[in-house]
Amino acid sequence: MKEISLSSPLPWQEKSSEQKGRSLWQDALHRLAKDKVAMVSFVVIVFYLILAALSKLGIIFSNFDLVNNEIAYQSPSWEHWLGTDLFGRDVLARAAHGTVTSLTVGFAGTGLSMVIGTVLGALAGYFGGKMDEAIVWFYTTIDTVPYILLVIAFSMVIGSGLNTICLVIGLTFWVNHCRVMRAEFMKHRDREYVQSAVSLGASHLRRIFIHILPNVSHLVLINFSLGVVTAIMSEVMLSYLGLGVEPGVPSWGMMISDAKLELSRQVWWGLAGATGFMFFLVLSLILFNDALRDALDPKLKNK
Amino acid sequence: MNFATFSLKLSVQFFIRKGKAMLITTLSLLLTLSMGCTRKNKDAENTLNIVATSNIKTLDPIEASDVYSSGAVAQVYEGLLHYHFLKRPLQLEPLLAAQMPKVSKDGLTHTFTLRQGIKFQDDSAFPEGKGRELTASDFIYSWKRLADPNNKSEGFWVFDNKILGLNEWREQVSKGKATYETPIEGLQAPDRYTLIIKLKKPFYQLHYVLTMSYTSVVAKEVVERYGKEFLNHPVGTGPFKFESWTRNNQLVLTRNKDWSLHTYPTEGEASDKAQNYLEDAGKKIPFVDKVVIQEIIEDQPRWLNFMKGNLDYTSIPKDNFDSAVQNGKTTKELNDKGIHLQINREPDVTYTAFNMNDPILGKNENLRKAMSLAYDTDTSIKKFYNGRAITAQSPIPPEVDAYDPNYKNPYKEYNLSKAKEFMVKAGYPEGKGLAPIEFSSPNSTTNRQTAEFFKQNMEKIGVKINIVTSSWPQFTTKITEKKAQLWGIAWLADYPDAENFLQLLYGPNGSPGPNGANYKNKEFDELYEQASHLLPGVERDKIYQKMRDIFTKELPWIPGVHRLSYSTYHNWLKNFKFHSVINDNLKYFRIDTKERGEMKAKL
Amino acid sequence: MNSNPNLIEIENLAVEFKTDEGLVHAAKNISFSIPKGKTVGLVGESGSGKSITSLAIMRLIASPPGKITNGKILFDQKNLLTLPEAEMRKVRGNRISMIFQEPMTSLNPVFTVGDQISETLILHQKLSKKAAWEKSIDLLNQVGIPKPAERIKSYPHEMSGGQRQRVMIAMAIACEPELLIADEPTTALDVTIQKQILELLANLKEKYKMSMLFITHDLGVIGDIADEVVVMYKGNIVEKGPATNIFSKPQHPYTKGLLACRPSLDRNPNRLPVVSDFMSEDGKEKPYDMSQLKQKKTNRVSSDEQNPVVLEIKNLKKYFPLKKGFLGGTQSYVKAVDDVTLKVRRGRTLGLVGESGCGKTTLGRTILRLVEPSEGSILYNGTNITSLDRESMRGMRRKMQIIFQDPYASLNPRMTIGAAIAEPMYIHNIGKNKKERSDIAASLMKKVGLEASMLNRYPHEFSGGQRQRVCIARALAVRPEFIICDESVSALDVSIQAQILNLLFDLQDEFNLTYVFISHDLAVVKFISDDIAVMYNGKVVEYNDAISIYENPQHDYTKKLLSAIPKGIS
Amino acid sequence: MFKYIFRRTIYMVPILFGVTLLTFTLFHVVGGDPAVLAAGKHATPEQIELIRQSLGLNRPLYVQYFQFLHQIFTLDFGRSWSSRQNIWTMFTQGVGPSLSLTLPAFLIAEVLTISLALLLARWRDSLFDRVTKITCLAMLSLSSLVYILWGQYVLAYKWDIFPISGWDPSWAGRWEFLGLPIVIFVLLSLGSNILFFRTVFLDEIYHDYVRTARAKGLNESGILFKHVLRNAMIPIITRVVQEMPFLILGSLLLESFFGIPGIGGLVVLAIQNADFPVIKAMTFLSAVLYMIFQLISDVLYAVVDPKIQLR
Repeated sequence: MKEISLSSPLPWQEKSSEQKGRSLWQDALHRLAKDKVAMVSFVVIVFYLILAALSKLGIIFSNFDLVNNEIAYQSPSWEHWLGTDLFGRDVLARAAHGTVTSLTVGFAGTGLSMVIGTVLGALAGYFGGKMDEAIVWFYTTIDTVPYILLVIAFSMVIGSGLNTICLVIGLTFWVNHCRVMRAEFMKHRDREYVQSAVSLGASHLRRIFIHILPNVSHLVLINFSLGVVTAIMSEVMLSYLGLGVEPGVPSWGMMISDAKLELSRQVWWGLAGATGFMFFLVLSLILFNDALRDALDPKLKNK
Repeated sequence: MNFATFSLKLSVQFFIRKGKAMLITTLSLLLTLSMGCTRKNKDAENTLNIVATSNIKTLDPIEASDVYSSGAVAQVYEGLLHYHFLKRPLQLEPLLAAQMPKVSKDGLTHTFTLRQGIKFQDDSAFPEGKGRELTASDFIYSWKRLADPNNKSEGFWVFDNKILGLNEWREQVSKGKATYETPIEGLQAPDRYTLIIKLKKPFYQLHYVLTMSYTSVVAKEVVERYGKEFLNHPVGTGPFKFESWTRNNQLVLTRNKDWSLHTYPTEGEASDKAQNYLEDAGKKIPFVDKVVIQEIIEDQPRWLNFMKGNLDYTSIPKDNFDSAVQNGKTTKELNDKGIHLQINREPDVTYTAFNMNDPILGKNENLRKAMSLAYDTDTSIKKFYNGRAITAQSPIPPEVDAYDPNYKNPYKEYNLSKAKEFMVKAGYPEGKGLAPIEFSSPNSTTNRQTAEFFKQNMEKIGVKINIVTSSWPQFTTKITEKKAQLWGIAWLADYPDAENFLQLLYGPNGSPGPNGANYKNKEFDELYEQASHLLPGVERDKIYQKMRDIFTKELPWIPGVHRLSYSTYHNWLKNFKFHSVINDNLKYFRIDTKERGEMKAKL
Repeated sequence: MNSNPNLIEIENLAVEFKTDEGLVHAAKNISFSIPKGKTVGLVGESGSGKSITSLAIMRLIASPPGKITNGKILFDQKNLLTLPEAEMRKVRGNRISMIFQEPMTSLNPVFTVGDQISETLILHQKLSKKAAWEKSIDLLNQVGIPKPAERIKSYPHEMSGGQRQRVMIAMAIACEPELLIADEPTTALDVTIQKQILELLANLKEKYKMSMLFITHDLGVIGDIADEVVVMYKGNIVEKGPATNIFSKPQHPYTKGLLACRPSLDRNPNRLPVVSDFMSEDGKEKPYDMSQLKQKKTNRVSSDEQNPVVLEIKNLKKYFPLKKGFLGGTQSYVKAVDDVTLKVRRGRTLGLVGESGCGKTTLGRTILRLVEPSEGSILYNGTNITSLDRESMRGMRRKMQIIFQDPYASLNPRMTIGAAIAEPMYIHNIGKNKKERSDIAASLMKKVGLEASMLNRYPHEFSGGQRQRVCIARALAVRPEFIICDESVSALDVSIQAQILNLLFDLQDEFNLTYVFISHDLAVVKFISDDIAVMYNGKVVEYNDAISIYENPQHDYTKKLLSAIPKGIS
Repeated sequence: MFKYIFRRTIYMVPILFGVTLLTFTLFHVVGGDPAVLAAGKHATPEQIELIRQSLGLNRPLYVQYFQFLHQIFTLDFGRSWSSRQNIWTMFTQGVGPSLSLTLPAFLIAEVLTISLALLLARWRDSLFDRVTKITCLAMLSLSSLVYILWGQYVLAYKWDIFPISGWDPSWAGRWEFLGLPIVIFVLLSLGSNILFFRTVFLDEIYHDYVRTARAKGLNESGILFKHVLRNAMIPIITRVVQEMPFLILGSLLLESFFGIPGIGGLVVLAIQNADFPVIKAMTFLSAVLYMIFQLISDVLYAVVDPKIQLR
């Protein structure tokens, strides 16, 4: 006897409205739209995206690279809300431009890791057997090496710079997602809807991509939004270890790393700017991720 | 139920589940933590507390290639010669040698007479644990060690191609055809106390080399006793004995009670008397019973520890400079704490090197000059050195013979219009047609910022720079492998002689040698060889100045700055006179322990 | 002594739930009472609010989202709804206790059953640990756990489903409560176990002079155990009264429909009445004459010409490796299907019946090669499908379809119904283009009693019964000859079950379909099948035509199964 | 159980093989010429060649790989390129200081965060819960540098509660210096730990057995401590064990700021000096430790969850 959710139409009174169907995604969106925290964080994220886009296009904060050595390390003023840095550049503008770097690292790096993790996880979980063993061996090996060492080793070998950071994050952060995907594919492979597809004669590719993937894609989304946070934080760590973006490219990691020296001369605004920008982005991403999980994950939904 | 009782209950339950052992550990830990505030009073001890700002790597003289390793080695081991503690410019003095060596007319044979009765420090490697007497053959053994290819010493360059037969011996050893017993023509010990060095060609700098840690004397018994672990068991003839070393933390040395090689100097520079450097004249040294060298890499803990009086002296971290020094004097805060400032000129030079093999940079001297003219040195000095540097006009730094404070390099000025003219001459008006140039830099914060500053300067004349950062070893490897196009680097004197800087441009020293720019100029090279036959003096200085002019004409580097060292020290530290080339200075320092005790309580 | 004959009186109870779709009134204006020493059966289908009502008594409704908005629950002259939480805790597990549907998840998996039983005793009766332990052993003995002194140290997962429920009962009666609430306590259990548990509950009730609130969807069970019955429907009580009255003279049309739509062992109708036959959409009564039901043609004759053997299973075996040996070698097996030989004729239905774990589901899946058989052959129209390659097997799949137990699980939740029905046509090249396939899908929807306009909707927007209709439509899309119904109606409410069974019947007639109908419910199997195979431990223990099996069971196990069916309605 | 441990140990072999392959590939095949790195500033081609020979870099890759395997089996990882110190000695000497910082700090942090997380789960969705959650997130996004610099400047320098930095090799003396780094370590781990454990407890709290426990008349805290905590042990153990190898690696930043001669400092130095043999050895050793801890966690799973049997 399955408990049928109270909100569904009562069994003998079958709803026969003409409305167009609403997919689970739309349902989730609907739920998200009702969640005030989620909406606020979403607005903040969108704000950051717009900020990044406008900065990148040079529409706002185009003065980020304007050097004026006369006004190096000025404390916050009306002219420079967050003061200036070593080269007299506007810290606010640089922090805003740091958004571009962080989002690039976050999205590109995590995107890559999602692709690797999903593909390998799908193959391992769906096919099982030797394929599974090989992939599990591979990711266990990667996982066994502490990831700090792995990231450092990769960066030392590939070099530094924005593209490298994206690549390094992509190549090292996929393991957890892969593990989740493998477990999900394993679970879904034996689900009745997939068995139905088998009995209907669907091919392997069809089962993987048309049937199972859309049903686990919410996890990709959830892991993605969490991965973006990790990636942004990793950029900071890599910058600190001297493996960050190219000098001159505005980045929060570099600003925070420079703060180590700047704080000694009471220059706190560089750190404050970068940390503030990062805090609100990370906070919104995590809160949004939370809401996303609640909205998307049917397991938690019933609660 | 309120939070407090709830959480208490929760923790207790958790402990019960986790086992009582954990409860006990944690409780005892909390207890110890809370008692952590009670400090032991070590201030009364006659201990010198100093700091190493990067790690001490090794205590083997032939491995000690970095400042702090050689600094530590120099307290335990000694060489034939050393520098006078007080006199400036630096003056050589005999240390283990009884007097300065006799040099033959052709400059090829140097005869040293050792002091008699010098003993190695006591160690179980010696019979009955008693240090034996030092003999001339110990030097021959020590230098063979330096040359032994199996030891892979970075310091071999000091003798490379200089001592008769040493390179050949090295060659033979690598083939397994020679041993330490095999005699070398250039290194002879006719009796216990006489050491004769024969050179291939005149090499005046030999005497400077003999002050360096690489050439200090070790005992064969100790090396053989400890084998590969010798680097952790230093036993020398010096004023301090090794006590303990916690790597990445601290090295502790204690006074060698048997040491009595010499006393505190009785004369010095003219101003020394007034500055109380001669108060201890003729007194027995070393003054301190113990030296603790703390390895503190990060600036903040180092500076805070100094401010608290846990360190007797330190250099001022770049970013604490403003709070420590204003208008060339210590700030009131520091004055109140009894902290003094000492400014020294460093025999060093920073420079931006061009890869002379590069098809663009190497072949276009006008482009190099344009770039030099576009570099705003004054601003860089303000920004990166807090004004603690002077503009370098040439590779020759202050504190060495041929340095001419009045020399003005016509391309070493910040003149954008002139720079742009040179860009036109170079064939790249406004930088048109010039591909971006790769600037290599180590990845530490300051290096990165310097590179950024360089880039910003070059943009003003249309030269585009791509900065590539990497770890220090990868950076140097890139230079060694001639893969770098343009890079910023510095050179600190091994010894106070212009030769040590001009060799950086000597053709045969090209990569992987120290001439990373791979500069080659026949005339320059000939002058270099010519100068090496000469003793210091007007004639040699003239040759060096000629070389300097060739440098200026072709400009294989953009010379940067010569740095000044700003050291701060507490009032209780006496006889603190600093020079970066002098390593064996700790024995002269004296602590007024009473004053320290009183002052520290206030800090 | 209180003279009130009722132990507990519920007055005007109302419970609301906040959901995404808005406020749901899960229980409205519920009033009934439980007399001392009596059993009240609370019956209703899913969504009727029966569980909510029982949780409200214990004040266990999760809030948010739930909220008790109105009413009183008088117990010992106190209103439980206004009792301070600390007081309420003294009632829970002590004076009123509760057992739940899923004994596995309801027991804490990481504590021994002894720990969990004695916890209640220590809590409420302040017994010492040792005394509580002793008493727990005694309780386990009372609920019929063999060797209680040993079993008390077991963990829940080490016990069978029935034993776990016994443990739950032991826990519930530990403090000799005045009221025991049993929320669907036997639904998750096999029919033979169900019988034992019901007997146990009845005995304990007598022994401890408890009152009992028994919640179930199964009218048959209620008939066996309850003194009084309360029927709930859409959050309301539609009828209440003594059990005998409710069964013999139901008043409300819903009750009537509910009673009628249950397949019974004694009758042989060719279709089942459904609730809507008795009650119109607005809740009004419709006249319905039970006698208009025609009797099913008994013993439909199967001739080799009209009904040739389509499927022949010979010595089929499926072994699952149980335990891996030290270096990966398999040491022992579970014999899920053990040497089964069966025949199925065209246009006829073979019923496969047995309790959980008997191998019936594995057998069904092995026939379609969703599970590869270990040994034996499956001949479909003479072709041995166990040896077909992937391509030929895919062609074969067009002819053979399966309908699973859980319609929600067997529909891809991210696909519209239209896409789901069109997919098999796309795979098997039925219909020229999208348009044509969607036309076919629309006609199939009508065929299974749904509207074509629903094609754009997603599975979660349908009710359970509708989803099962969609599954049937999807299976029909490839125009199969042969369908395996794997517990296809087990997850459905009884009123919906009747509709789906009728639908399956109609479709069989229309398309001359062959069914293998797998179920644990003997009444359902008897209703739909021509032949029946009874499975036990992977083996077919009895195989005969439906009537003979019921009228004259041969094997002991079959007899046991038949006798365990609740006789409530008869 | 011993059979199980033995079998698991056997299963480690292919993983270890993978780890050696990975580290070897990274550092030998793509990692640049170590001989040039080792030669120093006055190098000559002849010297570089000598070094190359003595490091065995002229031999075929597979020979070098077997050499590497040989090193691993004999626990002789050779000597550091930059300091010529014995790597195994460096490791064994560094473990103690690292652990004496991280282990107590870790235990305190776990106890503290698990307690706090249970409190949050108890009062879920209350103001207390929300404020703590946001605070945790804020702590999470603050750079660890801020904690260190602030702690050192304010707590040590200004307020004199702790020494600024330093180390005493003796067991009695070191705690004085460990106080501040431990406090900072705990602060650093609060944010993510609390959020994680809170999720774990909230996941458990909706299970049927919790309803049963309520129906028994247990109070909320009893349910949390006894029933929920025990069931949540599996994810807790998983996380705790996953963090264990990092305890041995120490905290890179804390060690270098507080002058604790642990392994973290070694690793940072090795990175700065491109000291490949050290990084290689640390990578391998931490991988081994990770696997050992995995095994321990599996055994612990069986202790807390009777459903898991070690076969």
